[in-house]
Amino acid sequence: MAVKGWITVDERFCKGCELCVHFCPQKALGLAWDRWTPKGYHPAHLVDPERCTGCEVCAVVCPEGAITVYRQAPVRAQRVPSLV
Amino acid sequence: MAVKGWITVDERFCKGCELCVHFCPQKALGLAWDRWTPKGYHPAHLVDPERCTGCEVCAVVCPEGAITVYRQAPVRAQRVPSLV
Amino acid sequence: MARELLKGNEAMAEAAIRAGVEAYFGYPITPQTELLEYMARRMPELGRVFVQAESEIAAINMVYGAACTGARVMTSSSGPGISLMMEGLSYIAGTEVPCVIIDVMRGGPGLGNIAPSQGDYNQIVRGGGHGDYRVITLAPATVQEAIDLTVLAFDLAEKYRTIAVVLTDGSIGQMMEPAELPPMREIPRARPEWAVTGAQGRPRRVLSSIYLDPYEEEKTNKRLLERWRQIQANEVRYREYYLDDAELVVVGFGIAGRVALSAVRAARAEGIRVGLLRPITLSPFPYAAIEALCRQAQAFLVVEMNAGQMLDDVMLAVARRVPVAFYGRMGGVVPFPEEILEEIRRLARHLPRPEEDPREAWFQRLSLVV
Amino acid sequence: MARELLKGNEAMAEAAIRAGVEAYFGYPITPQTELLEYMARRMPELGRVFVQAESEIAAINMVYGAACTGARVMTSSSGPGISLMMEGLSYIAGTEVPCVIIDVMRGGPGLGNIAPSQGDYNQIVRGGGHGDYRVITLAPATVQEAIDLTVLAFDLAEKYRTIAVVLTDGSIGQMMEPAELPPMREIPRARPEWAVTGAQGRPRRVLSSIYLDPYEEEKTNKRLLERWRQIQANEVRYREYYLDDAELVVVGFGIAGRVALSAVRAARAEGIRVGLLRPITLSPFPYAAIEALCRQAQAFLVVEMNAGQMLDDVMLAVARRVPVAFYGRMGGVVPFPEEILEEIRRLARHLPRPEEDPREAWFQRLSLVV
Amino acid sequence: MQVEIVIAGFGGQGILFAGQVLAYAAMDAGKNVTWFPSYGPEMRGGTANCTVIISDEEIGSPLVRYPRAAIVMNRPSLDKYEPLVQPGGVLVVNASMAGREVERTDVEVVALPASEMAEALGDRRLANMVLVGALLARLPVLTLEQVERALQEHMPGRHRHLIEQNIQALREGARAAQRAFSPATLS
Amino acid sequence: MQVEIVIAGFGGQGILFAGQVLAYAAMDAGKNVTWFPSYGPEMRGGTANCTVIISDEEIGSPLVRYPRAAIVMNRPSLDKYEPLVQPGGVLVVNASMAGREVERTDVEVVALPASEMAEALGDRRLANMVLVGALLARLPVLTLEQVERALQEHMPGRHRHLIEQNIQALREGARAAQRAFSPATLS
Amino acid sequence: MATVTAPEMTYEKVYERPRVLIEVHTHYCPGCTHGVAHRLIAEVLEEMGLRERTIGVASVGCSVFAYNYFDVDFVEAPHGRAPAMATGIKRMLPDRIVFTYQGDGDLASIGMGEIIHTAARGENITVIFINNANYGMTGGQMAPTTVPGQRTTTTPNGRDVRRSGFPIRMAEMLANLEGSSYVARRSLHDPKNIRLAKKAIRMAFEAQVRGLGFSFVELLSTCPTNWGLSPIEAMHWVEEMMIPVFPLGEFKVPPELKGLRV
Amino acid sequence: MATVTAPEMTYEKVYERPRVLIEVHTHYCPGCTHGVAHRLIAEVLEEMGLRERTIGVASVGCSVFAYNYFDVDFVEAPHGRAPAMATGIKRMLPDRIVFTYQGDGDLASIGMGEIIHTAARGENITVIFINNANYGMTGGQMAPTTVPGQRTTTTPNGRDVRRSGFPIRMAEMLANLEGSSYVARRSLHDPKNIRLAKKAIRMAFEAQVRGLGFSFVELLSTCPTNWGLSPIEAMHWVEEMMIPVFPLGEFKVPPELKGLRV
Ligand SMILES: Cc1ncc(C[n+]2csc(CCOP(=O)(O)OP(=O)(O)O)c2C)c(N)n1
Ligand SMILES: Cc1ncc(C[n+]2csc(CCOP(=O)(O)OP(=O)(O)O)c2C)c(N)n1
Ligand code: SF4
Ligand code: SF4
Ligand code: SF4
Ligand code: SF4
Repeated sequence: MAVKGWITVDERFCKGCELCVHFCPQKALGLAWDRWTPKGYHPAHLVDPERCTGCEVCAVVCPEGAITVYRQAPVRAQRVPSLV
Repeated sequence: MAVKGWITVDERFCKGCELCVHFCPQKALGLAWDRWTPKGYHPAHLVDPERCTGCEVCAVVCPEGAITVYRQAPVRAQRVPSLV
Repeated sequence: MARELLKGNEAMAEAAIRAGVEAYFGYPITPQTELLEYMARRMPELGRVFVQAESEIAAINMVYGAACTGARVMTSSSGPGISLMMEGLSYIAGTEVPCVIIDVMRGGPGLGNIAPSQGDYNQIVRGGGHGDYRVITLAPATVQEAIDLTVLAFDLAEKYRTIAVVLTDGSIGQMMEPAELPPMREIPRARPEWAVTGAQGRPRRVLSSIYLDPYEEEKTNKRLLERWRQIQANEVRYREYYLDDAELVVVGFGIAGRVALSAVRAARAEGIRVGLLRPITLSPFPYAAIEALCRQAQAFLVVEMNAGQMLDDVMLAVARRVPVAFYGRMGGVVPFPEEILEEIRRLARHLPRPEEDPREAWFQRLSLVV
Repeated sequence: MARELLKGNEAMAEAAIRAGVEAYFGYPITPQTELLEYMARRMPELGRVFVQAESEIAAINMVYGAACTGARVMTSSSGPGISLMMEGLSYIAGTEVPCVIIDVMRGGPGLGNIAPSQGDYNQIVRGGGHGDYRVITLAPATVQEAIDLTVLAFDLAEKYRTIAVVLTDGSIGQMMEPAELPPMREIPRARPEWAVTGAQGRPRRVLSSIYLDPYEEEKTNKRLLERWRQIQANEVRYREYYLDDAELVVVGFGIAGRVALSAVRAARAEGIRVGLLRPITLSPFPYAAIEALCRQAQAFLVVEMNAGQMLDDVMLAVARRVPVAFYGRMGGVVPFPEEILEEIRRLARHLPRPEEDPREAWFQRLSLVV
Repeated sequence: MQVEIVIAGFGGQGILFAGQVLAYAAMDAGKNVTWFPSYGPEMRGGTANCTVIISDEEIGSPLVRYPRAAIVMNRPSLDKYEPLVQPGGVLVVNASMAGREVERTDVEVVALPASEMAEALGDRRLANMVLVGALLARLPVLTLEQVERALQEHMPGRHRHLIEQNIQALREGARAAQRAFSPATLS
Repeated sequence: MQVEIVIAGFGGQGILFAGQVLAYAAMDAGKNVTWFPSYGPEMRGGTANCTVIISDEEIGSPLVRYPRAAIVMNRPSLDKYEPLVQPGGVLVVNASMAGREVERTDVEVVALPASEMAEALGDRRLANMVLVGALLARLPVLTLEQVERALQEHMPGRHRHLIEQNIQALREGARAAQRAFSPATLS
Repeated sequence: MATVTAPEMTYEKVYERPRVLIEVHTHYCPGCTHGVAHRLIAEVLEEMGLRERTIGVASVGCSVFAYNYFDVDFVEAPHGRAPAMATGIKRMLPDRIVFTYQGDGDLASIGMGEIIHTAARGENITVIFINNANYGMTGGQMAPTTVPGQRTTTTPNGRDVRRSGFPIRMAEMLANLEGSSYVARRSLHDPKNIRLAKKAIRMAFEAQVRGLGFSFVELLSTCPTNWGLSPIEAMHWVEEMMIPVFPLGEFKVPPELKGLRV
Repeated sequence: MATVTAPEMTYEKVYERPRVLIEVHTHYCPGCTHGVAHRLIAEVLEEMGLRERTIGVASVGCSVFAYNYFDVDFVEAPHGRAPAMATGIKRMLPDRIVFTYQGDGDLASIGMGEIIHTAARGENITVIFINNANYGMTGGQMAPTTVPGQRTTTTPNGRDVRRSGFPIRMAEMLANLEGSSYVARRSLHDPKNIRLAKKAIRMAFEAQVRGLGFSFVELLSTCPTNWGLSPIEAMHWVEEMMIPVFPLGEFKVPPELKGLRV
């Protein structure tokens, strides 16, 4: 069974460009049409958490550095590697 | 026997740089140390007419376009081809 | 012709086309870009030359080359781009070939911003390039004037074999007003007798700005000077508003002069005897007209969107006969009529002494607001 | 230190080195080239930076970058090259970083020639670049002064975070005179608190000339203005010769002022009460000193190697209180003392009226000789 | 007589176009008019605004600090221009985006849910015309007919199919403005 | 007291160097001095000249129209400067290259076959020093010794081996100048 | 940001925004890959620990405000002159890391002289070159990189190579100069290529850290606004229209970096 | 000039100075091959019958006075800007023959931007580029073409490539641009090469006459004065020091000119 992932979108930065939505291999993301960011955009969010594998693709394509990616793992000291 | 040639040097232009003297395959040219051009240079001239074959090499290297080249031929209408 | 609602930048472009411009060479820069883009569309349609140059330096030198063929040519730019043209302008002036430059000023110095400004008056009027040369400088205050002065610029440039600059700013370039365009002119086929076109059946011609012998160069400088004297004698232009009985005279050019007009009207409504002189030719500058006003005026108020550049020319004309006050906004700030009205009121209440430095008083007041 | 026989260009280069210049970026142009070549030899010897840039535009922008690190930096050029630096100068002024430019003027406009000239006064003093900014301008008349003012230029540039220009010409650049060089200064290791050096253990720093909001840009313009007012208050410099009892006052800068000195001496020998005021700072200009002289002088004679550029500043100071006459040679011609003596004699014989235009009378006389 | 109108909102809300329509109508009506926009791609993403001045005499300044009327299409614009409208002037608000009530009582206020009204007409982007219609109902500087003709005359070719919609929006806005009568006008 | 000396001739005749030698000597003698050259590679091939002014007081113009003395080393320079030398001044001529007689009688004239004299000393290029020596014999603004010391002090390293030759040339010129006495001085 | 805890178990952070990127909303248009380029540079500076040693040189273009987004010292250069300013800075501070960030109008049009001579001098700086086939900031005019037939506001009928000339390939041109050390062209049009782009940026800074001379990374980037495309369409346009004209790859890798795993 | 008659028989003129060269003494130093380049251009214009149709653009350098020597219309451009001026002229007069004559400081240093963009635009002009490895007019400073180790007044200890950068090969660089049609580098250091140089110049003008676009001939040339060599030594210096750095040859020949016998 695929690794379980999770992402958060920082709505201060998101511009609703949908690149993450488009490139997400699991089609787990979408725009929140009911919400506006402070700058007046519909933010992206995890519409289908079950599907997210934490593959980082959304974060890789995000022009705004708005996405943080998490992945399932036994509890231990955090490491924060960077992209790629 | 080699073609007979002849050259004249226009002393209005000659700067006595000796390039023609140097490159003349027949070593037929030299500077006239006894003469000055209007601009104060010793002009080149044909020191040894017997040797000149009219090969045009001196005219080819002359930076001042000071040299006119003649070659032996039966008398007929003049053609003035240009260099090369 | 019918009035159309036209944007300043596009109006100047179309005016140049109707005046018979044969080639445009330019480079994008806000707030001038619409002029370039308009030319990119229209010139090829008309079978004329449009080239987007790799830089303003290339643009002005393409203009230089094209002008040497005797054609009507132009470029346009703003602050930073105009600064890059200074060497080319000096060469063109020294070669005595005509061309037209449209300078749509923005806030500076440096990269600054793209807001309307008049901070480049000295650069254009007093010569930003090296050597002794002057350029005709025309300052429109409306879209209609922008059209008319663009056409005039070509005619004067050719008449005097000089550079003519239409010196305007982002406000005129960007605003829309109803205006009338001139009819389309024929492009003259004949080339002037100095033009470089290939030495076919005539002695060769050389156009250059080099005079290695200082005495030859001095002759050239003198020839330029002679021409400039003719220009001063024939081409001074300005507009007067409510001056007949004016005791206070506001002097402002371009958009600042126009804002001042609103203030003058408001002041008149308050019963203040104030008028406006709006120079249209910044060079040649209307010294005589201002000098003449010294007899009737109790004081002058110079209004500019800079730290006081035209002010020096007014001071030269007034020569402290009467007091001169100054009001300037800088860095791309366009004054509101209310601000100028307040300055007029102050003058009406209290006249400074002629020997007072107008910049000093202005700076003190400025420090309160900025 | 002992006097040495020094060529102006090399003396200025060595003076800059002794003043602690850390980097020189430049491009060849006559009559300035010896300065570049001297730096090419000496700077590497001292482990300092010398770069022959690909153009004057690259040179001024290398200066801009290096200045942003808080280092003492300079470039030098002449007419055409200086014109190419106008955009860069405007950026540097807008970014408020210090640097020194040495401008060795030559005949213009355009390519012109390489003879001594003062045709670029307006370009430097009134600001050839776009936007509102002023630069400190120092005009040496001897090789010794060229040395001293080069050193001063660095000190003032840093004190006021501004551009300082040593405005001289081919004559000072090329002539040799005995002069004394200052001792070699230590290069300060500490960098100013605004310098961009890498954000190590401190908040990051940004140096830029962009202020998209006009009100922010206006604040910057005002800051520049405030600084300029301090400079005007503290840094005006000029030299007086025979002025105590002078009825006629000659005003000339640089080499022209020096030629005028010979003429003044000759006139004194003829019993004419004439003196000389030689501005050393062209900007800030010694307005007050000239204004003060109006009380004693019957007339002024302005002598320049151009068509009358500083003349406007003198006119602004005199404000037609007394007559002003002008004598100029153009295009690289250096006047002989005899010519100026003749002008002094004419003034001594007959005073023009204050309202007469000095350029007019000059041009008429000029037409006879040129 | 001179009237100054400011129109302000987000880029993309048709701010500049709305102003141009008024300017064309004024020109065709033989009046003097100026249209002054905020400009420059550098402005990208920010708010857009334009000032339209309609006058019988030659127009001086194309900008005024205190306009006679303002159409505000979003919150920042409301905050910026509410204090500036001349007393007795007209303030037209797109209630859909304003996010708050108007506070001033010394100006004529017309607040309409323009975005929703426009959506009902088939396109959110018609909100600008709805508000122009509303303005004209309270500030009779131009007639509806003049503006409608301006649309017909000057709408660029590629958008001619939108003319009808725009006219509908104008009328809808005017009608709504008649109904929604604000107390300020009574005083 | 101020003395102006012009030295002129072809490039390559050591015109500028001759002037510098005088300038160094004057400086070492504690006088004010200026050395003003024709300059610029653009001058290439043309004639070179320099003006040396030696004075007790601060020097004004580094250029004069009418010099007190002139050393002319070729025909064009003779033509140019003969008319300009002050009456009673000194005109030193390189007869080897002048190609004509001097016409003026109101100046002291010293005409020497300097090129030949120099050749005799081993190098045609010493003609400049021969003429400087001749000048000093007639215009005692500096002593021969002062100039000789200047040569020793300031001759650039790579040319030091030429010092002796130059001094010889100086003396030779001075000696010759004493002999060749021109009528003008009698008047 | 604290780790988010999903109801039943713990998740650990595997990626977050680099700290070198200042936490502000950028002025770039939605979907513009200028933002991606910024993020990649920030990640590289962070991974290499260069933040405190780095000085950036912003240029004139949409990236003129780049200095607002990187938490490093910055200057802003006149149009096209960033390499000259960078030269001035680097010569004064040889031990600092200096990079310029330039658009294609800035670098390939008005700045052609400066970029070539800076490369020829082998200045030890890094240049990040954003090739978006037009002038973005001024509203979409033709750039030297505009592809044949492409419509821009100054080539309304599509770029006609006979009148407006041919596109210029900067990476290839600079790779041919002896002064350049590392030269590559990458693209930002999909995750795979973005990863390769980051590698190239890393290599470029590695070259500078090792003092190998001028390093250059050209990045094919989108301009949805002026192309009149959605961000996603723009990504495809890069692949279909730009890559055929601007082939991707490493054109020059200094021996010292060969086989370096980044 | 009348034919000279030697005592016993008749000689016929086989070469004389081209009429396109005005009969004046040039300002060039003795033995400077600027003069050879002038003569070759004049011969080509004469042979092709282009004199009356040609407009020359002189540049800033020793050749600044070129306009004094050719009997054709001429203009004189600001330093480095000749290609821009030529563009302006050619666009106005497409049926005229326009050529620039530029030195290496002018074209390769300050004029780099203009030459590259003019070539990229494929402007139908001809550029004659005199590479003499230094700035002649101003007295022998380093040029972009100065060879490594070469002493100039601004590289007194020889060009140190680490500090002053590497030489730039213009012909190769321009040949890589799509806009260029004919590009060659030739040398003027001996009769054989001078003949080849003339062929190249001929080819370049043939390309322009046929409207094939930008044509470029780089000529290795001597500067005896600033090199401190005799004219003959200078010829050898070109062969020994320059040709190894600047290989000779035709780098680009348009198909239309392939096999053209000139
Ligand atoms: C000397 C000068 N010319 C022109 C401009 C106007 N200008 C600002 S940005 C820009 C184009 C930038 O385009 P590019 O470099 O491609 O960057 P992008 O905006 O596409 O990221 C221009 C021409 C300027 N600021 N300075
Ligand atoms: C803008 C500008 N900068 C500098 C100069 C000075 N200058 C005149 S000629 C020249 C160098 C020319 O050298 P090159 O192009 O190699 O031609 P060459 O003299 O060697 O034939 C320079 C720098 C100038 N005239 N204009
Ligand atoms: S890619 Fe980034 S900016 Fe775009 S929608 Fe996703 S989170 Fe928002
Ligand atoms: S090559 Fe020409 S210039 Fe040189 S010496 Fe021979 S004829 Fe004279
Ligand atoms: S205009 Fe283009 S390049 Fe500029 S920010 Fe917007 S999308 Fe990006
Ligand atoms: S300086 Fe050099 S290039 Fe110039 S003319 Fe003399 S030899 Fe020729």
